[in-house]
Amino acid sequence: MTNESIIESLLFAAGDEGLSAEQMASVLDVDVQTVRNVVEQMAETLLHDETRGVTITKYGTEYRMMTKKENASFIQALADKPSPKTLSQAALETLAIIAYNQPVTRMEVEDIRGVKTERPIATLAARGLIEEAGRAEGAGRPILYATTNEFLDAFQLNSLDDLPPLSEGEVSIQQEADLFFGRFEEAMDEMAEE
Amino acid sequence: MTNESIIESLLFAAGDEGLSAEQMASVLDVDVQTVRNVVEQMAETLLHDETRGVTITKYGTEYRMMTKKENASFIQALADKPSPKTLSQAALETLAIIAYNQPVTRMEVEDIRGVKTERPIATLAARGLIEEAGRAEGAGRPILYATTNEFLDAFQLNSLDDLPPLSEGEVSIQQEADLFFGRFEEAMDEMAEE
Amino acid sequence: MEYKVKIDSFEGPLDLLLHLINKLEIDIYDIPAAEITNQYLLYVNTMHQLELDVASEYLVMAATLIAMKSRSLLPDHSSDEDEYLEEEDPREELTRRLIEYKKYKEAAIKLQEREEERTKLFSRPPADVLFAPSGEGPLNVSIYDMLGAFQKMTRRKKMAVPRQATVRREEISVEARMEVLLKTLKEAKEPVLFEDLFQSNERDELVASFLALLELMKQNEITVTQQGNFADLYVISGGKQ
Repeated sequence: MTNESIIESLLFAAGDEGLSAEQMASVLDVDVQTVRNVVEQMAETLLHDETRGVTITKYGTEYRMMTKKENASFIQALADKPSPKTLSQAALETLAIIAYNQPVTRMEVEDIRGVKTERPIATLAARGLIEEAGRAEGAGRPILYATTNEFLDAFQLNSLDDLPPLSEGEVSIQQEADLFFGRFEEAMDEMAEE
Repeated sequence: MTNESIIESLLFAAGDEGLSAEQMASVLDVDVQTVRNVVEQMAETLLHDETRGVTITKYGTEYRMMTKKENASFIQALADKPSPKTLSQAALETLAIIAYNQPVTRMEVEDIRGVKTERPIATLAARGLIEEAGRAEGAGRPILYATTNEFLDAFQLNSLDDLPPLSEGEVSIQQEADLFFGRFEEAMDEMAEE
Repeated sequence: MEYKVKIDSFEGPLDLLLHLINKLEIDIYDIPAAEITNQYLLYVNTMHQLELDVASEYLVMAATLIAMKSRSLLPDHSSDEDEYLEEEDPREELTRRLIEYKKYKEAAIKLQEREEERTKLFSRPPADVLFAPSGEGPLNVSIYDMLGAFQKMTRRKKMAVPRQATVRREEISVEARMEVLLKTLKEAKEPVLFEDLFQSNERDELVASFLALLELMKQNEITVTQQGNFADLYVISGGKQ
């Protein structure tokens, strides 16, 4: 694949946080100046290509991929349409993080999701699924969020203990099993010889 | 701006939530078939353009922008966490039986596997790959399980119709062969008579 | 206790039987009752001897196999057709179950391939502005929707920010890099270009190498020379005279 292709993949997957030329250079195995040149060239091309809907802009040291501002009205129009699902994925993700980590601050949720989370939190609060649960220690004393009884109701849970565990640690059991597999067959062969 | 440009903006903004052709059509103010045609054309072009790093894939009714699989190693190299654990053999077997027979009870799954299946079912539910889908008739009214949209996503399926066909085992091949030889002999006989 | 998990690597008695059928290279449609029963019992006995926790399913199957074997040793009553038709041949029943199970075992392998392919695709989080409140009406979501959304999120990648690299550098010890670098420089008879000492792309290794060079300079083990401003740096083993 070309450097352009890889850079597009990286910037796309990086989300709103963007990536520095140094970060991209480290995985592309080219020098930083080359990355800068390619990215600036890509940004230039994107700007003038009428069939493209994204641009690359630089904030501080980070390059970010964003939608073209000419298309903002269409995204707004999409935002104004109610989601066909009763809760959007953004809201469900946010809810999952709060449910499994409560009480938790918005910053912590955003850290896990890697994206701004004001709106999903407002949505969830408006629906009565989450509520403020005091304030965290430390700078700014940010609001802590927790799920409500309505949350338990909506998801048909008796209590938070009913939340299914998120990880089962299957891989390590599998590995242990594989490790033992060899020994077991050896023992079998020895017995068969007797 | 062109439809391509706007669609790229919309799909970019939607991220892994994805968008249906209907959602895009309502924003673009064109009919759904036009959107489908443009999106499929874009997907085709992206696939073959070596300078591009993203593709458009479809799962269920949603189109979604994703990075190209050829670039996976570069993204992994920059990412701060390993990919989520893949499923154990037990979980995959259980999932296969549920996927091809849904809705299905745990008993039916255990009948086929010949082994207890509580744990794999719990794992699959915790991963959001299966869900309860009502209860079966009859004694004890056992829970029925079915696969979810997340299942389609996790295994890159447009719909359940996309599941790779189950091999019918050697039985049917044998039967087909018998059928073929039967016909073959008939044809031979006919030819001999002429 | 550790052995308990071993049984998990056979997904039950049917899986074990399929394994034996493969190993013995026998025909699934014409299972030799005596041989397969002996092999199977050997496994189950070994499990016992190794103090494995043999699940009851294995014992049920053992009983079935023993019944099958003893039947095969009995005189052939097939001339008495009425009686013969009354009970199903346990071998046929077993074959049927094995074929049915094998079908899904193969499907599981195909699913696994798809699952692996999927891990190579990444997307980005949906923009904050999208998918705002969906209005009134009862909430029609389940815990599975939430778990599904959570899984989607775990598949996304968060790119490592540079500052995390400095935390990780401890994984590659500076001491180890010092040894390697000193050896390289001693073996090279002439000065080595500074850049050539940084072969890795791993950020933590680069950092470790750099710290190692600084430490070696401090200990007067190596000397770094430069002809003028912005000229190339050369490194040579041995301290300053």
